[in-house]
Amino acid sequence: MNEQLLLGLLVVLPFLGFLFNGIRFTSKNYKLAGTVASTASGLCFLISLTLVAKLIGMPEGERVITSHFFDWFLAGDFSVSASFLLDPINAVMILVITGVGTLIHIFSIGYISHDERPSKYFAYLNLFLMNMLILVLGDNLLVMFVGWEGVGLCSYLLIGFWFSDPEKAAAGMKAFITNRIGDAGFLLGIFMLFLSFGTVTFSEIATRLPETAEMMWTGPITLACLFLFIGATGKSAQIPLYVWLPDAMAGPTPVSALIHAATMVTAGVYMIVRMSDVFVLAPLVMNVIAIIGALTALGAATIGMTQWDIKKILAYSTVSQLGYMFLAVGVGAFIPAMFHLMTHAFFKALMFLGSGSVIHAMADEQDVRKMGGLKKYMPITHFTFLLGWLAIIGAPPLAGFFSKDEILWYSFASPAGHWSLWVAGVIAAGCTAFYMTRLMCLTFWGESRVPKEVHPHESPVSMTFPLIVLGVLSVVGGWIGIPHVLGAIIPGHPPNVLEHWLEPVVRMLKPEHASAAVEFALMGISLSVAGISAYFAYDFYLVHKDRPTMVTKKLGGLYSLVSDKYRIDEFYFGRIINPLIDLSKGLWLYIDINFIDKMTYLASDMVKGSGQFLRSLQNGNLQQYALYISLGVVVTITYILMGS
Amino acid sequence: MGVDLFEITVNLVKMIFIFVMMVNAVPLLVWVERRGSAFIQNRYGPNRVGPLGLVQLLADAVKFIFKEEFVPGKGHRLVFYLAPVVALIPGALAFAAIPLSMPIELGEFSQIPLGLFTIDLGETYGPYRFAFQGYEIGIGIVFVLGVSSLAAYALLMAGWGSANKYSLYGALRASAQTISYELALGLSLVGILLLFNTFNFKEIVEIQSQALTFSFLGSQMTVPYLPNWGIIYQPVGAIIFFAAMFAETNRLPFDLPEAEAELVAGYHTEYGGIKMNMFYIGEYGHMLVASALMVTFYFGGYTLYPFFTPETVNQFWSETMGLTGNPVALLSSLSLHLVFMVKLVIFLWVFIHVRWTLPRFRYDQLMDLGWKTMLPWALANTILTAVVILIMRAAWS
Amino acid sequence: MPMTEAFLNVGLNHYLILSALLFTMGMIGVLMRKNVIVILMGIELMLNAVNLSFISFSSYSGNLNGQIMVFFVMTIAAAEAAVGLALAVAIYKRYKEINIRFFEQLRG
Amino acid sequence: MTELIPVFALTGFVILFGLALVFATSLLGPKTKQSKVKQLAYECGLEGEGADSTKVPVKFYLTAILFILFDIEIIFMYPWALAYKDFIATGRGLFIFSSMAVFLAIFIFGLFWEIRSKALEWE
Amino acid sequence: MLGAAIPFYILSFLVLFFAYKTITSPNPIHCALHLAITMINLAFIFFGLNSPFIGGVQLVVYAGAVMVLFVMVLMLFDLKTEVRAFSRGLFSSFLKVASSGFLAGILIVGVLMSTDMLDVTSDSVGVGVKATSSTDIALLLFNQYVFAFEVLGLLLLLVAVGAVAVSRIPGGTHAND
Repeated sequence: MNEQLLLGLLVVLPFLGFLFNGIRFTSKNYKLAGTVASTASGLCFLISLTLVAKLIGMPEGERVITSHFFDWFLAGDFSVSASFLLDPINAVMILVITGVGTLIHIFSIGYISHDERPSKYFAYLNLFLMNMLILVLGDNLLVMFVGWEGVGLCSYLLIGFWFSDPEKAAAGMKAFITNRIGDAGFLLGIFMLFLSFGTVTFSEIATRLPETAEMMWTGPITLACLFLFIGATGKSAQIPLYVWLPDAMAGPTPVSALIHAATMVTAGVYMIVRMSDVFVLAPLVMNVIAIIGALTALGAATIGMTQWDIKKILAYSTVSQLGYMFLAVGVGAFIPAMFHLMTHAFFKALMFLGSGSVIHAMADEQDVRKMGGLKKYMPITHFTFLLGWLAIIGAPPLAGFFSKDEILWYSFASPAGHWSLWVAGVIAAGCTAFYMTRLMCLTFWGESRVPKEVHPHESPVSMTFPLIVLGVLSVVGGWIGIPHVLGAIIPGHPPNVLEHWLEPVVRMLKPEHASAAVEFALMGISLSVAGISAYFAYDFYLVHKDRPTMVTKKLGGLYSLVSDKYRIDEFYFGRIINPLIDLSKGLWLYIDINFIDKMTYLASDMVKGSGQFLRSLQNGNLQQYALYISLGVVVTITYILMGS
Repeated sequence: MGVDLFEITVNLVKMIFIFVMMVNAVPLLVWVERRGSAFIQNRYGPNRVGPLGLVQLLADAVKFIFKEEFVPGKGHRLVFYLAPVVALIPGALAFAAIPLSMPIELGEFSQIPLGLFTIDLGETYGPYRFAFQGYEIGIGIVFVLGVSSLAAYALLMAGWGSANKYSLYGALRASAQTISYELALGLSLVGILLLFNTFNFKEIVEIQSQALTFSFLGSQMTVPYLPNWGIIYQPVGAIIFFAAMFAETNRLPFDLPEAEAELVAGYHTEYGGIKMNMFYIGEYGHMLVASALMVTFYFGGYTLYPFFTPETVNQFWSETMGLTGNPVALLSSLSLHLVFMVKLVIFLWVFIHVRWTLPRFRYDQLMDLGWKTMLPWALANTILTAVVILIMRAAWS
Repeated sequence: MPMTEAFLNVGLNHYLILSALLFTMGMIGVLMRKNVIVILMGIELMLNAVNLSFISFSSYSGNLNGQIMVFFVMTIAAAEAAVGLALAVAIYKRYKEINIRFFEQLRG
Repeated sequence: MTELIPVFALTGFVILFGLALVFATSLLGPKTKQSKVKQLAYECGLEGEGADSTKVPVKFYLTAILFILFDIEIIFMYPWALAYKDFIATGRGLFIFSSMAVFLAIFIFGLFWEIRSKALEWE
Repeated sequence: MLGAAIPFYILSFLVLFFAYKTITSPNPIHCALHLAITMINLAFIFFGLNSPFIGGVQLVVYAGAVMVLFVMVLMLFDLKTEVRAFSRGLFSSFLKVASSGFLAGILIVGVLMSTDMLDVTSDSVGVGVKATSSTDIALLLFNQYVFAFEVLGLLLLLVAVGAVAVSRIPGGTHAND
C-alpha cells in the first residue's frame, strides 16, 4: 500500500470507529465497543509503525511523506489544501499517540465496564484520536487548527462525560472556555503568520523564512510567535491558563492519562517545535517561553506537594512537567523537549493508569489519606507505579533521568539559557521528587487507612497489561536519547538515537562551550537534590508522621497559600471574570437595551411599516397587480432605451 | 391580382362569377331537392310555375325580397342583421379556394376570334395564367378548414340576436355539433395529408390525375387502368369525412338545430324573407364546398384518369379537333370543368338523397356518434395509414 | 417625399408598431375591464400582438423558429383560455358573479 | 400581401351583397305598424325573457373546451403528416413515427379518459 | 409598393379598430365578436407575412375554436350589458391608461429608433425566406422541437383533465346539483 493511502487511513480508521460507536451510542455492550475502538486504535499504531519504518528506509534529510487529499479552499492566490505531512518530528508524535492511545483504549475496557454509556465513551476516544492525528499530521496551520479545535471539543466532551454531576460539567466548561482564550491567540498567530508570509503551509513558511527574516523587521514574527505561544499555554496548561487542567481530572482517569497527560496537552510543545524555525527568530518570545516554563514547573510542583487528591497531585505534576518542556523549547532545546514529551507520555500515562487502577480498586476513592498499604493488595499496580515514580524523579537509568537532565543541562548551557532557569528547574525537580515520594508513601506503603467497607483488589488483565507495557517503556524509553557525555562513558557507547533522528529537521541552539565536567557536576547536583527530597518525603510520611503538620504550622500562611493553589482561581474570579461579568451586565442593561435594542427595534419597525405599506399594495386586486407588472415593463424598457 | 386591367378584370369577374354561381345554385338545388324528395316520397313536387316548376324558385326569390322587415322586440338589432350576412362568408370563401378546373394558360394574343368575326384589340396582351378558381392559396386545406370553422359565428349570432330561447338552443346545438364533428373532419384529413404531403388542392388533384401508383415494401408499383384516387387509399377516411361534412352543414340526419318538434325552427326561427334565404344560401354553399372537397380529395378533382386528364384533353382539342393556341387552353379547361361539375352534382344528389332517406338522430346519439365513434375511427385510420406507409416505404431499411 | 416614402414602404417597423399598439390595447383591456372574461380577451389580444411581432421578425429575417414559437404560443393560449374559462364558469355557477373585484373575496 | 387581395375583394363583395339584400328588403318590403305582440319572440305566446337571461346547459361549454384542446392536437398532426414522407426519405421514418406515437398515445389516453369520466355524456 | 401598402393599412385599421371595440364595448358578447374579427384580420396579416400556415392555424384555433368558446361561455352567463364597462378608481384608471399609453409610445419610439434591428431593407418582405413552405415548418418542428411538441401534448391532456375536474367542483358545470 502506498504511503498516501496509509496516511489517510490513519484518520479514517478512528473515524470509522467513532461512527460505529457513535451510531449505537446507547448500547451498553462495553466489550464490543471497546474491542472495535481498540482495534481501530491498534490498526492505527500498526500503520504508524509501517510509516515510520518507511521513513527510516528513506535517505536522511529527505524523510518526508506528503499526502494531498483535496483543495480545501481557494481565494485568489491563497489556497489551502487538506493535506498531511509526515516527517521525523510528528513520526515521534504519532507513535506516542497511537501507541499510548491503544494501551489506554485497552485499559478503558476494564475501567469503563460498570459505566452507563461505554459506547459513547469509546466513540469520543476514537474521535479524539482522529483529531489528534489531524493536529499532528496537518501540513499547514489551518489543518492543524482543525485538529486543535477537535481535540478541544473531545476534551470538553470527555471531561464532562459524567455531565449529570454539575461540578464535572462545570469542569468541562472551564476547560473549554479556557482553551478558547488560547485558541483565539493561536488563531491570531495564524493570521499574523499569514500576513507575514502569505501562506500557512509549514514547508512554504520554511522556504520563505530566510528572505523574510533578512528583509523584514521581526516585529510581526515576534508578535505571531507570542500569539502562538498564548495558544500553546491554553492547550498545554501553562501559566496563566493552566487552571483548567487540575479541574479536568473530573473526567474518567484513562482520559486524564491519554488527553491530559500523554497527548493533547503536549500539542503546544509539538506546535512550537514544528514552528521552531520561526520561533528562533524571536528571541524575546523564547525568553518569555523559558521563564513561563520555569515558573510553571516550579509553581505547579510546589502546589503538588500540598494536594491530597491522587489525581490532582498527578495533574499538577503534569503541569510541572509541561513546564519543563516549555523551559526546554524556551532555551532552544527542541530535541530534549520532544524527548521529554515522549518519556513523560510513557511514565505519566503509566502513573495515571496506575492511579486509575487504584481508584477502581478503592471504589472511586481519590483521597490519598484514605489509602495506604495498597502494596499487598495490588502488587502489579504497585510495581509498575514504582517504575513510574523512579522515572519521574529522575533515577538513572530510567526514562525521566535522561530527558530531565538533558533539559536542565540545556537550560544552563544553551545560548538562550541562564543559570537562574537551571536553579528553578533543579528546585522543581526536588519538589517533584518530594511529592511523588509522598504519593508513593501515602498510597502504597505504610499501614492501611482503607475504610472497612472497601475491599481493594488487583485489577483485571486488560488493565494491568497496559500498565506493564508502559512500565517497561518507562524504563527503557529513555535509552534512545542518552546524552553524549553519558554515552561516552557507558560501555558500548550507545548513540543518541533520537537526536540523530530529529537533527535534520529541527534547528537547535547548541551550547557554545560544552564541557563534560560541568555537565557531570550539574547532573550530580540535580540528582542529589532529588534524592534528598525523596528521602525527606519518606521521612515525613513514613517515619516521622508528625513532622508534616509541624512544618505546615511553621510555614503558616505560606502553606495555606500554596495549598490553595496560590489562590489563582480566586484571583481570576475576583479580578477578571467577575468584573467582566459586571461589565457585560452593564453593557447589557445600558448600552444594549438603550441603544442596540432600540436600533433593532427601529429596523423591525421599518420592516413592519414597509410591510404594512406593501400589504396595502397586495390587496388581491388582480388589475392592480397587472398594473405593477406593466409599470415594471415600462420602466425596464425606458431604461433599456435610455441605455441604447 | 393582375398586371394589367385585362387580367384584373378577368380575375374579378371570375371570382364574382363563382360566387354568383354558388348563390344561383341555391334555387336550383332547392328545386332539385323538392322534386327529388317528391320523387322519393312518390309525390309531384313543384310543377306549376314554368316547365317542371323550374321558375317556382325564381318567384320565391322575388317574393322574399318584398317581404316585410322584422326584428324581435328584445333582439339585438345589429347582431340580428349581421348574422345572415356572416352566414354567407364561410361558404363563399371556401368554395372560391377550390380549383374547379385546371388553370387556363393563355399565350400572347391581339385579337379575339368569335367564330364568324374577330375583335381586334389593337395591342398585344398576355401571356396570362388564369386559375380556374376564385384565388389560389398555397395552404388550401388549412384555409378551407379555418374559414368553414367560422360558420359557428353565424349560428351563434343568429341565435343570440333573436332573443328567442328556441333560437339560442338551436344555435348552441348547431355550433356544438359543428365543432364536435370538425374534430373527426380534421382528423380524417390527416390521412389525405399523409398520402399527398401537401396542403395545395391543385397538387392533390395533379397527383390523382395519374395511374394508380404506390410503393410496395420499397418498390414502386403501378396499376395502369385505375386512377390514383384518394378513395382507393382512404376509404374509411372518405366515409368519415363525408359523414362529418353532413354534420357540418346541419342537414339531415344531423339537423338537430332545427328539430321542429323541439325547437320550432332552430336558430332561424325569428328570420323571415331574404334573411332566412341567406341562411339557406350559406347552408347550400356549405354543401357545395363539402361535395367539392369530396371530389377533390377522394375522387380526382377535375380529372378522371384514363379519359380526362390535362394531357388527354389537351391532346383531344389540339390533335383530334385540330385547334391551336389559346382556344385549346380555354376549351381544355372548360371540358375538365365539366368533369368536375358532373362529379359535384353526383355528390350533391347524394346529399339530397340521404336527407330524405335517413331519420334524424337524437341529440345525445349525435354527440356520441361524433365523439365516441367517428373520432376514434378517424384516429385509427390515421394510425393505420401511418403504419402502412411506414411499412410500404420500408422505412427501417 | 421621405415621409410618404416611409408610410408607403411597408416594412418590419410598421408591423412592429402595429403589434405595439395592439399590445397596448390588450393591456388596457386587462387593466381596466371589470368582466373576467373580457380580461381574458385582453390577454388573448396581447398574445396576438406578441405573435404578430414573432411572425414579422420571422418573416423579415427568414428564420422559421419564430413561426414555431407562435404555434406554441397559440397552443398555450388556447389551453389558458380553456382553463380560465372553466374557472370563470365554475365561479359564476356558484356565486353568480364575474366581476374581477369579486374574485378578491376568494382568498383561501 | 398582393395575393390576398382577391380574398379581401371576395369578402368585401359577399358582405356588400348580403347587406344589400338586407337593405333591399327593408326598402322594398311593406311598412306596417309594429305592435308589441308582433314583436314578441316566437315562444308559444309566452312573453320571452330575451337571450340575455336564458339559461343554457353548461355541457355545451364543456364540449367546446374539449373541442379546443383536441382541435389543437389535430392541428399539430398536420405538419407531421406533411413531413412524414420527407422523414422517411431521409431514413428517419421510425423517429417521426415514434414521436407522433407518443403524442397520439397521450391524445388517445385523454380521449378515453374523457369518455370514461362521462364528461361527454348527454343525458 | 402601393399594392403591399394598401392591404396592410386596411388590415391594420381593421385590426386596431376592432381591438379598440373589443376593449370598449359594454356588452361582453360584442367584445367577443369584435375580438373574433380582430383575430381573422390578424390571420390575414399573417398570410401576408409569408406565414400562411400560421395564418391558417390562427383561423382554425383562435377564430374557429377559442373565440367560439368565448362566445358560448358568454351566452351561458346571465349577463346584462355592463353599465360601467371599466373598473372604478380615478387615479388608478389614470395610472393604467397613462402607463399603457406610455408603453405604446415608448415601444414605437424604440422601434423607430432601432432601424438597424435587422439587416434588411424595409421593402424586402420575405426576401430572406425562400419559399416558406409549410413543409419547412414541419421539418423544423420535428427536428428541433420534438420535445416541446410532446410536452405540449401532455399539457393539453392536463388541461383537458383539469377542465373536466373544474367542472366537477360543487356548483361547477357537471356537478350533481
